[in-house]
Amino acid sequence: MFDFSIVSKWFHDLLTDFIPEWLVIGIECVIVLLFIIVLYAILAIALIYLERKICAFFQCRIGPNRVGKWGLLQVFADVFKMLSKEIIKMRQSDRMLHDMAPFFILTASFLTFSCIPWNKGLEILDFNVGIFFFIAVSGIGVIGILLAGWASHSKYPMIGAMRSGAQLISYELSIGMTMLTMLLLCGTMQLSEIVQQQADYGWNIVRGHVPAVLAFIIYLIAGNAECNRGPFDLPEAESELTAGYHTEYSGMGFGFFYLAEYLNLFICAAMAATIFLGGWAPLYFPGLDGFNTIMSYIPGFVWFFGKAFFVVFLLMWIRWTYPRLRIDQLLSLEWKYLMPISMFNIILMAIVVCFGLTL
Amino acid sequence: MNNNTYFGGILDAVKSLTIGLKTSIKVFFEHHETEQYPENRATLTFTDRNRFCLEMPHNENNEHKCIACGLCQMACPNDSITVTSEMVTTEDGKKKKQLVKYEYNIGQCMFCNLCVTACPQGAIQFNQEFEQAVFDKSKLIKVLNHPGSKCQERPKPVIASKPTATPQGQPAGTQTTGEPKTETGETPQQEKVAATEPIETKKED
Amino acid sequence: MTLEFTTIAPSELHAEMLRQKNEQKMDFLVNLIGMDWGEEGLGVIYMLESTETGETINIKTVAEDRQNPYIPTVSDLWQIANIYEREVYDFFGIKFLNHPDMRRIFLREDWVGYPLRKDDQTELLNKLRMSDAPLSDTTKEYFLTPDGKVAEKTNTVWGADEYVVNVGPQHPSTHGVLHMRASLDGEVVKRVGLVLGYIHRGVEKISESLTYPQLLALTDRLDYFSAMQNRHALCMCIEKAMGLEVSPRVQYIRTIMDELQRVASHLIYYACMTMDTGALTAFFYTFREREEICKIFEDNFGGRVIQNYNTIGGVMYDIQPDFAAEVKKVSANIRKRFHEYQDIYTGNIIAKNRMIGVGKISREDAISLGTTGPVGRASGWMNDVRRRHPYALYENVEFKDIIRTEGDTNARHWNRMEEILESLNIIDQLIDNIPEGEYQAKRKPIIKLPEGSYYQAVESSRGELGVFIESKGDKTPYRVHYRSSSLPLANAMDTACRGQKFADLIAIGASMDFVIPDIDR
Amino acid sequence: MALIKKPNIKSIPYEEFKDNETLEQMIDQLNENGTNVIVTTADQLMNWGRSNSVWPMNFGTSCCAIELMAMGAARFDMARFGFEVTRTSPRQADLILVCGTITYKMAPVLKRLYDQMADPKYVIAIGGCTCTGGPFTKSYHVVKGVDKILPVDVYVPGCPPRPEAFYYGMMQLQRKMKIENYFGTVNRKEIDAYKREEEKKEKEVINTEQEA
Repeated sequence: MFDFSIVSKWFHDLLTDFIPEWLVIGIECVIVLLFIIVLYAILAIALIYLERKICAFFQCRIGPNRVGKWGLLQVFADVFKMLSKEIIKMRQSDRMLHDMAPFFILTASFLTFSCIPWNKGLEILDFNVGIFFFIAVSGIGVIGILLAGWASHSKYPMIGAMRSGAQLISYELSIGMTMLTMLLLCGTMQLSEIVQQQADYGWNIVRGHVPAVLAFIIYLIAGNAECNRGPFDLPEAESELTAGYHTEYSGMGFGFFYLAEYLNLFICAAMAATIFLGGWAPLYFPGLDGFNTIMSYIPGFVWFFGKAFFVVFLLMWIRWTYPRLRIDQLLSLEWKYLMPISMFNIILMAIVVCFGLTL
Repeated sequence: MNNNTYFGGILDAVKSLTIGLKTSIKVFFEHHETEQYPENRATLTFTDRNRFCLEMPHNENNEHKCIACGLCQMACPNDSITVTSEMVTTEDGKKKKQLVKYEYNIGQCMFCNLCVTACPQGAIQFNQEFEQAVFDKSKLIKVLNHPGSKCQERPKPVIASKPTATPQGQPAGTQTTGEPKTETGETPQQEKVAATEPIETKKED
Repeated sequence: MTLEFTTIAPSELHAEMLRQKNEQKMDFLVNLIGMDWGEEGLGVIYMLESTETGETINIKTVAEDRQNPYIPTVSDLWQIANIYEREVYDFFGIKFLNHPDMRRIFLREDWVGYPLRKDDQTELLNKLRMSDAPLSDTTKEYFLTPDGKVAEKTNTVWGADEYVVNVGPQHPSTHGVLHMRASLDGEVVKRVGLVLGYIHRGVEKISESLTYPQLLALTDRLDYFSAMQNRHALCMCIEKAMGLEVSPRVQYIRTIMDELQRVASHLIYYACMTMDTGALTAFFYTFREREEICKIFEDNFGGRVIQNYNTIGGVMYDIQPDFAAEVKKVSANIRKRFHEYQDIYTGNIIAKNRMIGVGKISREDAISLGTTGPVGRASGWMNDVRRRHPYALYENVEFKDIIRTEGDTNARHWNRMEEILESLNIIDQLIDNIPEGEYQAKRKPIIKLPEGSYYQAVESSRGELGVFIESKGDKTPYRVHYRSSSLPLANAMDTACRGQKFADLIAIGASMDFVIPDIDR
Repeated sequence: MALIKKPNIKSIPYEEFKDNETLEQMIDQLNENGTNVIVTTADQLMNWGRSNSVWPMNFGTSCCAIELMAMGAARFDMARFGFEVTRTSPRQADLILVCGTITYKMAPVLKRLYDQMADPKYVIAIGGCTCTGGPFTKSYHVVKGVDKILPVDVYVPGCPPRPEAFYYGMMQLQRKMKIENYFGTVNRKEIDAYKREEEKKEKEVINTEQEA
C-alpha cells in the first residue's frame, strides 16, 4: 500500500532546504487549506448531483439530464445561480447572529472534514484523541442551527431550531456510544491508527462481528439523524415547517446550509467507512493471495471513496424510503431503543474483546 | 413474538422497515417511463379531443366557413370570443353578414367546447397545439380569420342522408384538406338555433 | 329531486329544530342554504336527514326585514351549522342570534356589502385592496334581550397570551390556500381555527348569470379531484328537473367515469398523505398509476384534470373504441401495484405510529359535523350517497360498504385504500357490458327549468356533493348552491386536532383530504 | 448587436418558438447603450447558470397546481430541467409559478410572497385564471390577471395547461433569462404593477377633475 506520507515528507524536506521552517509550515497550511476547500466544494457538488440522480431513480424518474451530458453540469449551474442571488436582510432579525449562523455550521463540518484519513499517510488532523476531537467539533453544528432559528425572528424557524436542538443532542449520545464500542475493539482513538489496524487485522465490522454490526446499524441511524436527513429531517420538515430553521435565508446563506447538509452526509459516511469498513484498507480474504495482491494495487483513496459512497448510497436509500417521524417518536426512538441497545452493545463488545472472541 | 412487547416491537419494526427498503430498491431498478418533452416533440401526438387552442380552418383559397352568426360568442361562458361583423350587400342584392374579425382570447378560454358545439357551420375547432406561452399578454388575443379571408360559399343544403344522433358532439368537419365538405352533420335543431338565437341576443343587448 | 318545504317563522325556528333533532332524530344537517327571495325577504333553507330512518325534511325560514335580518342559530344543535351560518352571514348578511362567532369567513373582514344578495353592488363597492386582510381576534355575538330587542356582545377568539401559528394561506401542506390558525402549547395543538376564502371565486354568484350549459364548466373547477362527479351531479339535477331521460349507455359511461375519477382521486390522496408525512418516494408510486388514468382521460375527453365531459342529457364525446381494454389494463396494474403502496408506506412502523390513534372523531361528532365520505365512514357512520339515494347505475352493481369504527387517521387512510379496490370492482362489473346507444339525448337548444327547487347529491371522492338549484323558469338559475364535501372536513379539523402534536395537524389535514376550491367555491 | 446571441434551447430551434418579436424587442431595449465583449461573455456564463437552475416556489391555489404536481411526478419529470428543487420558502426560490386563481383576499398574500423572494425573481402566470381571470372573469372576488399585482414574465394559457405546456413556458422564461444582463445595466424597471395602476387612476381622476 502506497504511503502518502512519503510525498508530504519529501515536499517538506524540499522546502526546508531553501526557506525557514516556520514559513514552510505556513505555506503548507495554505496548501492544505486550499486542498480542503476545493475538495469540499467538489464533494458537495458531486453529492448533490448523486442525490438528485439517485432520488430520481428511487422515484421512477430519470433526474437531471438536460444541462450538460446526463445533467452533469446541473449543480454547477445551481452554484452560479446561488452566488448571484440577493441576500435578504430582514429588519426584525438579529442581524449579526443571523449572518453568523451558517458559518458555525460550516466550521463544524470543515473541522470534522479535516479529521478524515483519506489514504495511508494522507490525514490533515491526526492526533491521539482523534475520535474525541471529531465528536467534540461536530457538536458545534447545533449552535449554528439554533442561532439560525433564533435569529430569524420567525415562528417556523424557531420551532425547527428547537426540534433540531433536541434531536441533535439526543442522537449525539448514540454516536458517542457506538464509537465507544468500536474504541473498545481498537484500543486507540487515533484515526490513522484505527485504519492501520484494520489494514493489518481485517475490517472492524468483521473483527467485531455481532456487536460491530449492531453498532454499525445504530451508527447509520444516529448519523442520519445527525445530518438532519430523512426520516429524521424534522428541523427542516418541508411539509410542516416550510424550510425549517433556514426558512429566512436566501442566496449563499442558504447555500451554505445546503452545502453543509451534503458534506455532513459525506462526513457521516466517511466516518462509518473509517471506523467500521476499514477506511483506505483494501478488501483482503485470508488465503486468497492472488486476489489480495490485485486488491492492494488499487490505491487507498479509491477504496476510501468507494466505501464512503457506498454508505452514502445506504443513507440515501433510507432517506428516500421512509416517512418522517414525529418529534416525540424521534426522541422515544433514541432514548427508549437506541440508547439502551448501544449501552448493552458496549458491554457485549467488552465481553467479546475481553475473552478474545474477535475474528 | 407479540408485537406489544419491547423486543417484539423492535422485531416487528425491523421487519416492516426491511420490507420498505426492499420495495424501494426494486423500483430503483425498474424501467422509467418518463416522457422527455422537448426531445420527443416530433413524436408527441394527442387525440383530436384534446383542446389546446381554438382555430378556424381555412382552405387553400383562404376561405373559412364562418358566417358571423355570433352563436359561439353567446355560448361562451366568459366572453373569450368576440366576433366583429359587418353587413354587406351581395351581388344579387341580398344583405348578408360578413365576418370582419374573429378575436379569441386564449388566456381567458376555459376549453369547455361550447363554442364548437354551438357552431352551426363547423367553422371553428380546437387544435392540438399546446405551445402557447408568450411574453406579452396582448399576444394571447388571437385573430382567427386570416387576413383577406372570405367566407366559403355554402353548398346547397343537402338533406341529411345519415342523421347523427346529436346536436352536440364533435365539430362536423375536422377539416384538414381544403375540400369544401358538405354539412351532413347538421340536424334541424341546429338550424333552429341558428334561426332563433341571434334575435334573442339583440333583445338582450 | 324536487324539494318540498315546510315553512317556519324565525321566532319558532329554534324550538322546531330542537324537536326535529330530538324527536324525529334528524341528526344530520345536510345543507344550510342562504336565500334571497327579493321582496319576500332573506331566508335560510335547512335540509335535514335522519341517519337512522333515512327520512328527510326541508325547512324554510324567512326573515322579512331586509335591513336587519335575524334568524336564531342552530349551531348548538349541529356543529356544522356553525360554519354554514357564518357562510350565510358572509354572503347574505343574515345575523344568527346566539351564534358565538359572527365574523366573516370567506370574504375579507373589511368587505362592504353581501355579494349574494340580489340587490348588492359588490363589484362597485369592493375594489382590489392590497393591504393585508385584517384578522380580528375578537368577534361579535348577537342575542335577544328579554324585552325582545337584539343586543350584541364581544367574544374573544384568540387570547393575547396564546402562541398562535398561522398554517397557511401559503403552506406546503394545506394543499392550496387554506389558512388554519393553530394555538400551540409547545408542540401540542390546543385548537384550530379556520380562515377561508383565499380561493373564494364566487361560483354561486357567477352561476346566477349563466345559462345551464354554461354553468357546467364551472363545476369541474370546484373539486378538481372529483371533476367528473361534480358535473355528474349538476347534469343529473338539471336532467331530473327537465324530465330528461338519458340512455343506458350514458349511465354506464358516467358510472364508470365516476369510479375512475374516484380511483384517481384516492391515488392523489395517498400521494399527498405520504408527501405530508415526509415519505417522498411513495408520492411518486401512486402518481405513476394516476398518470395512466389521466392518459385514458386525455384520450377520451381531452382533459387531464378538468375534463368537461358530462353534458346535459349525455356526454360530450363517445368513448374511444379501445376504452374498455385500456381501463382493464389500468385496473389490473393498480391491483398489481397495490401492495407496493402498503409495503413502502402503510405497513411501515413509522407510518403506523403516525396514523394509529391520531385525530379521532367519534361517530356522534362525525354526524354532527357532517363529515361525509370516507372520513365519516371511518367513524362508523354509513353515509354513502350511492346507498342512501342511489343514482345512475349504483342500484344495479354490487359493492361493499367500507366502514371502520376507529375514527382515526389510519381508518380514514385504509378506507380510501380499500375504496380504490372497490371502485375497481364496480368498474369491472360494468366495463364489459356497456350497451350500444346514443351518447347524447336529444334536447332543446335552450334549456329552461320549470319553477321550483331541485337538489341532487352524488358521492364524490370526498363525500356527499350536492347541487341545489332554484329556478324561476328562466334560462338562468335563480340560485345555485353547492353542498361542498370538503367544507365539513376542514371544519372537523378542530375536533380532530385538539391535543395532538403539531406534526399530526399536518397528517390529520392530509387524511381529511379536503380540496380548498371546493370549500371556498 | 452581433454580440448578443439568440438564446438557444436544447431540442427546440429558435424559429419554432412563439413570440420571438417580443424577445427581440427586449434584446434591443436591454442593449440600447451598446455592449462589451468581456461583460457579455461574463453575462452569458451567469445567465447560463441562472437559466438552468430555476427553482420554483411551491405555490398553487387550484387546478393548475395539480398539473404542477403531475409535472413533478414520474411521467413528466421536471428534474430533467433541474426545476425539481421546489422551495417552500420564498426566500430561496427564483421563480413563482402562479398556479391557479388569485382572489382579492389572496392578492395581498401573493404580493407579499413575491416581495419576500430574493432577486433575481421571475413570475410565470399559469392558466387562464392568472392570465385574465379565466373561467371566473365575471366573478366579484377574482383578480383579472395577476399582471395587475405582479410583473409577469411569461403567460401560459390553458385551463389547466398540460405539463408540456408548463415546460414550454419555463423554456420561454429560460430564453428571457438568457438575454438578460448580469453586469451593468438594469434588466427591468421594477415597478409595482398594482401601484402603477393606482397611480394611473389617480392621475386620471386629477385630470378629469381639472377638466371639470
